[in-house]
Amino acid sequence: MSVTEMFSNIQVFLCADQDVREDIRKVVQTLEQTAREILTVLQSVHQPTGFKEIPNKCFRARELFCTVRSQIGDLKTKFPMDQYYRFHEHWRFVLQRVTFLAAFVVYLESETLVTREEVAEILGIEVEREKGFHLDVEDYLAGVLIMASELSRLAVNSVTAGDYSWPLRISTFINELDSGFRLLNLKNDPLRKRYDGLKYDVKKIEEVVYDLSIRGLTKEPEAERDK
Amino acid sequence: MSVTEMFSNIQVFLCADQDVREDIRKVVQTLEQTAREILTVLQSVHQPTGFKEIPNKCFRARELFCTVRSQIGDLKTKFPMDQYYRFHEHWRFVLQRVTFLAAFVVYLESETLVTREEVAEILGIEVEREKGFHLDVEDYLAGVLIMASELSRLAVNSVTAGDYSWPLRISTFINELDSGFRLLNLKNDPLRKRYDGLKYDVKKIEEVVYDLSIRGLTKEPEAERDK
Amino acid sequence: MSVTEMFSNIQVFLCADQDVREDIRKVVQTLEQTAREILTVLQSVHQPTGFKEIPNKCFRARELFCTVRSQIGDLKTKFPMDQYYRFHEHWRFVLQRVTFLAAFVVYLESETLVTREEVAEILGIEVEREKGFHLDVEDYLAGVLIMASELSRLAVNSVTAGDYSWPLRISTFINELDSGFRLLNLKNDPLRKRYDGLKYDVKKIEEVVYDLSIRGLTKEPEAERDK
Amino acid sequence: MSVTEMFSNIQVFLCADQDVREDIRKVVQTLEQTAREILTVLQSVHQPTGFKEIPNKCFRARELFCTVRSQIGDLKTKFPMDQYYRFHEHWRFVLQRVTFLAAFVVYLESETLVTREEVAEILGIEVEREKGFHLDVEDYLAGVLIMASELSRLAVNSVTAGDYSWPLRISTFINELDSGFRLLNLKNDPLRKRYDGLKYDVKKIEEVVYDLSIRGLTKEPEAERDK
Amino acid sequence: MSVTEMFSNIQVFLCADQDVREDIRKVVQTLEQTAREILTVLQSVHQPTGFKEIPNKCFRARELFCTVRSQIGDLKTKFPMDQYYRFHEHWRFVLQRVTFLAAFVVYLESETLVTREEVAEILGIEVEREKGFHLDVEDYLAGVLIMASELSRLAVNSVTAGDYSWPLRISTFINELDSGFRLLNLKNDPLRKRYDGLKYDVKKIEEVVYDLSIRGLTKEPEAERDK
Amino acid sequence: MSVTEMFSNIQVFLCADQDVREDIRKVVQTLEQTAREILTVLQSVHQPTGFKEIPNKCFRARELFCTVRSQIGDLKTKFPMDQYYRFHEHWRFVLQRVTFLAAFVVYLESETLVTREEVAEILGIEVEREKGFHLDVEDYLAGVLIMASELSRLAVNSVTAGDYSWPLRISTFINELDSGFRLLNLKNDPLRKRYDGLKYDVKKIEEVVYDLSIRGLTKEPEAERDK
Amino acid sequence: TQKADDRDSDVNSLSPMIASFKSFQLELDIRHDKYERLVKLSRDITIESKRTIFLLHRVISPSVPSAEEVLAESDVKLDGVRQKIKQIAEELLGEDLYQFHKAFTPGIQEFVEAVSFQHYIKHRTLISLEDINARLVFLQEGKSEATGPSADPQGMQELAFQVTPTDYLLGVADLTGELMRMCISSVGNGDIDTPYQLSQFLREIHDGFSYIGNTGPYEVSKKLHTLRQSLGKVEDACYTLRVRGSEIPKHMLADVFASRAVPIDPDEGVA
Amino acid sequence: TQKADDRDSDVNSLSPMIASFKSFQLELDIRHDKYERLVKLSRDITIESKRTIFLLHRVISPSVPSAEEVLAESDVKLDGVRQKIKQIAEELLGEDLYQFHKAFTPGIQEFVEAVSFQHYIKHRTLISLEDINARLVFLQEGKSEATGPSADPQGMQELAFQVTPTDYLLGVADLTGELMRMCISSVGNGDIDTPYQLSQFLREIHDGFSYIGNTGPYEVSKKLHTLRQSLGKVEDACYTLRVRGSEIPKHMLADVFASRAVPIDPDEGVA
Ligand SMILES: [Mn+2]
Ligand SMILES: [Mn+2]
Repeated sequence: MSVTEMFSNIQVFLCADQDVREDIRKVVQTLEQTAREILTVLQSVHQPTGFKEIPNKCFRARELFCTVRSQIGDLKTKFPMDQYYRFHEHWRFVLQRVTFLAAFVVYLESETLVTREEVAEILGIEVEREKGFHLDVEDYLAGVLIMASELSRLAVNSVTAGDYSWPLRISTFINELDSGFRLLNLKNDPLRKRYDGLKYDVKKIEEVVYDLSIRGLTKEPEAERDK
Repeated sequence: MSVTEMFSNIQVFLCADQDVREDIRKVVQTLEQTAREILTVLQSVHQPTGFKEIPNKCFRARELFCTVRSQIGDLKTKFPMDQYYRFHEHWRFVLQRVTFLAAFVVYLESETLVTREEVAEILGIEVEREKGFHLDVEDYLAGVLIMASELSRLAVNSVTAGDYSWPLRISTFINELDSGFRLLNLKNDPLRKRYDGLKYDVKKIEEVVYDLSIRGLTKEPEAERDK
Repeated sequence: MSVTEMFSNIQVFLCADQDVREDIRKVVQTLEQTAREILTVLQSVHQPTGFKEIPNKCFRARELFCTVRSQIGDLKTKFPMDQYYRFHEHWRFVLQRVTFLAAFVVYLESETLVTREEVAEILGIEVEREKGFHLDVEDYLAGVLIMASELSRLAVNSVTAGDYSWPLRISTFINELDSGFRLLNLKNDPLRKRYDGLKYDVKKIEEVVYDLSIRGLTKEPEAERDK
Repeated sequence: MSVTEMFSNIQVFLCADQDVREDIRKVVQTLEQTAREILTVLQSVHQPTGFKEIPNKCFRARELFCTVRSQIGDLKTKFPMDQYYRFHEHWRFVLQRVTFLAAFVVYLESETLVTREEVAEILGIEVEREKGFHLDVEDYLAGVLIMASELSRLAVNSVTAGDYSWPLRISTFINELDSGFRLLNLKNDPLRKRYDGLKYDVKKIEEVVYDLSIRGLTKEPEAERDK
Repeated sequence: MSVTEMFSNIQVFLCADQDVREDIRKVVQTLEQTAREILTVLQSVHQPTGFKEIPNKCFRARELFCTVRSQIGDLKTKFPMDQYYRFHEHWRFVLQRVTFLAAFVVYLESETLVTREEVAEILGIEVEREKGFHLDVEDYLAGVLIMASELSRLAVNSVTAGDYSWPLRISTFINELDSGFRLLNLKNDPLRKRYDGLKYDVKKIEEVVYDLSIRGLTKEPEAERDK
Repeated sequence: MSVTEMFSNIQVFLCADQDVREDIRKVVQTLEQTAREILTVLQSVHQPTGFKEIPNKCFRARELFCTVRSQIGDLKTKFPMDQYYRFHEHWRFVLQRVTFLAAFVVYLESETLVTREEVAEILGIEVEREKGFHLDVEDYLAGVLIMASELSRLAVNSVTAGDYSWPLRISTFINELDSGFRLLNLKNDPLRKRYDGLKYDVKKIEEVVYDLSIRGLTKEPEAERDK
Repeated sequence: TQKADDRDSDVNSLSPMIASFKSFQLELDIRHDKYERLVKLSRDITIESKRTIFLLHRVISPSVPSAEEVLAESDVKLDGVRQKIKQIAEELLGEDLYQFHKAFTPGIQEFVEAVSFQHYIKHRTLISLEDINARLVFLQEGKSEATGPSADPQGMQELAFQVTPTDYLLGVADLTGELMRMCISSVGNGDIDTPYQLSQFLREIHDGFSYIGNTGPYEVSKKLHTLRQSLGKVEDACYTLRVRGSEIPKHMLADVFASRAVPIDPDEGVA
Repeated sequence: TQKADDRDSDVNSLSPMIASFKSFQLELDIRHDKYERLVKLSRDITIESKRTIFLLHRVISPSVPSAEEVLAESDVKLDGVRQKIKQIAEELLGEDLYQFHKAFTPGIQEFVEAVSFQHYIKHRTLISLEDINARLVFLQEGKSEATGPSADPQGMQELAFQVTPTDYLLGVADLTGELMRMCISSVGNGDIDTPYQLSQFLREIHDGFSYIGNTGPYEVSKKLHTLRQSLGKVEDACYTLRVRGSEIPKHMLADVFASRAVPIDPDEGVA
């Protein structure tokens, strides 16, 4: 085989590779668009009037997750599954975003921590790498940490909206989450940096709970809620 | 599953991952050691007396490639093969180095461009990703470009050693290589940057040939060689 | 001695050095693990129910410090003692963490500022550099400052837990600490930056005390405590 | 001991430490001044007329090394010897500079690679850490690498000055040095970066030798030298 | 004049410059020490018992300002007076600190805003640049802003100390100050950032006043004070 | 118009903008491909046998410029013509390349400097911005400078090919070009950097002419050519 | 030969090559000079816009009458800025705006910030890009080239400057910082309504930017972090207002909001 | 009480505090305006100095007569720059130069570069800081404050601008880049003496900077690397000249140096 032939073959290969990346980029772009739409839907829970509409908003978000699933389904077809890590960087960011969104919806619905299995189900992907397009554990953790910071904002805004029960429940939840993360031996990587931010969220929420308790506001809403 | 259990499981996973990376790092270090040894063997071709010993040196290098093969063999056992790209960064650099060394040996032996298949054989790895631990085309090209720069040095030193035939042959070879690369549509990545360096190698070698021709030194060695 | 011999000797030296660092890194990792465990034990004092369990938690933490002592004991064996500062960076961070933990335990137990001597005893190390593996004064101070920020959190959470006596006592303590630090002429280094954070802790605690006093809640607990 | 007393003690300690550093800085500054003076003396070898004066210049430099010795002698008195690594950063840079200067003088005098022992002797310090103020192996290597780059400049300028024998000898020397470094497994640190620069020096000198040999200038000066 | 001479001259200039800076740094350090002492004296006003001792503390602070004056007097001798801004950065920080302290003392004494003239007098310096070592308007303003933040702390702590009249008076004062600052067109520099902080001080004080007013505590102390 | 609507409008604009850029990128890629093909055709003039084939090669290049014209024609349709500079960066690089190729062809054909008008004609674009897709003067100059560097290579290789007339003629040409460029006041931008390179091209060609003249080879070829 | 002579003698300054380079020299110098003039105009616009913003922050003083004065003064200042932008428009007449965009983009962004701040204070809404651009249509005396677009009967000619959507976005992103400052000031001045209004408005802008996400240019994404911080500060302020409001005995609420300064009966104060 | 009223009514704009802040406003605005004017002057100086440098590079064309013309033209240009510096000096009259130093340091450095380049071309030496400063003493009509220093009989007053040693150093550091360009051009133009001269001169400057080392400010140390690279390029050029010179048969040396263009006998050419 001559040098020219060899390089022609390589060019064919490189072109194919670039096409794959181009295809991935396009799907990822639509995925990002949907993620932003879900975010817009969920952002409204921070509105004074938004707390009452949480079920509606979650329902609407769940609908949009159908689109996410179909877009990820599309993404899966763009490359051989065993090259997941070759192209990982392309979708890593958006996958963390949609994980956050899924975690947020699940929290708003049931006040529980979404499991990796649940996220995978919501996104229509796998938990185990061997089975197909999956959710990397680091990406799952990153998504969960983004949610933690959103919850500290929620604690603040729920009080503004006159609902005093959220902060306490969020505080309990976030403390549990913090304990969980303390079990992990994180490297000095982006995830570690994000985790360092969790401490601020914990503190912030504790201060909200403090503000409520010193004013005797921590019991009332509970009662209100029971109605 | 409680949050604590979940995070305990994740910690087990993260530890395992860090262990794999640690193992890989260790093997890669031995591989780098061998690569440096082969380089030392081959460096002697730049010495005034080195040109006569090329066959010996290539033979010795070939022997050391056995070590390389066994070390890469060891590397393969350190992680599941379908996660090649997950850990790619760990061995990328050294793989380009040994590819360069293989390409250099083959050039010195036969004055031909090593094919990706040949490199794979010398290193005891695969060409096709599907078949196992393989040589990425970008890494192959990077290795070839490192060799091109070594050849421009060889052209210079061969003249110093009084052997005037190498520069012409190297010039032809490197021009063909350059044409080959011109067929490729490289992205704006490290490979592209390396390729930009090829122009300087081409120019340098042309200037050596020029120096020989203007002094009428281009024909002699040819004759000498025929003997 | 030939150049080759010389460099071979140097390589032996460099390898040994890298091995030492590797060994240190491993012990430090186990130490970090234990530190995180102690932290988890102590974190529970921030919980509404945690204030009653302080003695238990301190006891449990004290137990875990045995592990710390044995791990630091292990660390000491990894390098010649007079090269402490050569490898200082490797354990600096974790040493500050365990100093913080020791200081926190001592505060919870006796509401006093742990001395450098006490920390050294708890960690099984020396105060004076000449005597062996010791606690640098800057690291001691850093640990104390981390505790100060933990105390401001404690002041907040004690109120949430309905215990109104802590904030006042913490306020007095932290003011004394602040006066102490004001005696120091710190350079423009990480310690200085940390110290700047102390101002915020002081202020936060003062605000908690303010919140209690304006609501007339500052006297009760005092009485309660006397019982 | 009250908090105030404790911090007063610490302040005494911190002041003492800052005084030590201040003292070190001052001596290091005078040392840098002497180093710059030696450099100015040795720079003149690059002058067209400088090659004949090499012995004189080396003699003058040797004299100035007396000052260096006495200044380092002064430096040693400024801190307890077992805290070498605590203050290492203060003199690291200047120690590499004077090592370079010592290596350069020795090369100009005898065309040999200065050993660590010789440098230590010239600077009036120790090779072994245990014996006192010593020359760290990394600092020695850094100094040697600075010299390599100075030698590539010397090769160029010696030709301009009409002395054609230097480049060949420098080339042999630097190749040996390069082989030596190839034995080392350098970490990804400043030294590694400096070593990467050695490749350019090697190449540069080879091109000078090439320029001379293609013009048949490599034998003449040798003869001239014999006279 | 030869190039060498020219550079020697410049070197002389540069050394002299460094000496001046060194001298300045030393005096500034003593000044910082005194500033910290004055601060410690004044900090006691935040203590529950401190409000009664204000006159004493101010008296003590005034005494320490003598030291400040003599230290600044010393500082003035270290450099040519018309090059104030050449070395400005060295004392800028400490000058803002002592301005703050002077402003704080004056406020505590008379509840008025210290004028630039008064600060200059207390510090023994000039207001107008032409007349000698002076107080830059931006440094004066920065000092005033530091005081504003101290006053917001004072408002909080005075309530804790049971003195309800301070917050109202501070509020009036700080509101006028805020109106004053609003007249300024600041650049995006540290002063601007500090001024942004003033808004938070105003806000904090307003909150204290609010807390008092909803509890009907705004009248009493006023009366008490009149007695 | 609500805030949401406003942002939707802007989002529409931004998406449209990205689409335009994507379209441009694609056309530019094909243009780059053609440019590489033309380059490959013209590269052969550097070969020993290439000098005789210059007319053929130029003819072939001219043919390929048809493709360039049609591709640029395509490019023009991708964006509003009066927003040329909005997207300039996308095609700037390739436009400089094809300008270089046009200039090289024209030089090989007629040994004259292609004018901006001629380049515009060859590329099927305008000279004046008002008239449509045009050739910026800086891009024209950059293209000319790339050619200058190619000519210095040609001077070297023509000697290797035994044709001694080229270097002299190139020298005259490039000297005039240099005089032209000296008239320009450039900013510290890429063009300036490229222009700095011209000095080295001039120098290289001068060296070739020098080599020829000391060997008395400057006359012959001139004569040969006249035949 | 002719050529050989050329090489050694002076380069003929009348050669066509040299002549064309002289024209390039002229072209480049004119371009650079224009660029420089635009940079200077941009700096002027920046400074004057910043001063307008400082001026507008003075509106939030307790008294209403002075507010009108201040707004009138800000109108005058912004008119001055507009005159500078007119000068930019004149420089750009017949040019490709994007060719010199880098020269004046900082000034224009600052202008957007100032003008949108004023607009918010006046109307409590976000000014649209179209509205801003509408204010940047100038009349100028029709010179020799009176045949320009839409020349009106009196020989006056329209000259329009177009703010790019990106500059608009960047200006609005900076606006949020000023709104945050305004919010904190309002709380400090006992104004309770403004913070809630502002938090609502800022949240809308924040959601708008979130919606755009990374679709826009990099500079926009870079400002998102600061925007989020500003929103956080505003939300915190509203939270504080709400929490402390919770302590007022319900029957007193009306009183407190009506007149904060009226002291409350001490007996009822401590709830 | 008086105080309580104050708080709720309009802030009295005639209060002493407000009055003093009005004076601060004035003081700060005047300062910022001056700073801005200086920045603009500095930009003008930079551009004109850069153009002077480009102009001076045209001296190295083969013909000597044109050189004088160019030098004369550069004098005119530098005089223009000096007028701008005079304006700076006027702005700084009675001020502390260092207070506004950051505003004009880039321009002054570029001026040092241009003026020292011209000086080198004329005299082949390094202009001293004193010489530069001597050229920046201006006469101006003694205004009302005619009692200034060294007012001369005609009522003219001296106004001096002082370049700081650091600005001088930084300008000279940049000069070496221009000298390197000049060197490479000289080789290309067949001028053999200039490169050797330049390498000697550059080496002196390099040794000077080495001698200063890290004693100077950080900006100086930063430029050392580029300076070293320039020196390397110049040394390489001299090396090349020397190496190639070695190939001329000894008896031909005179001829070749006397007239490079005269073709050499082909028989002897290939040594
Ligand atoms: Mn702003
Ligand atoms: Mn320059």
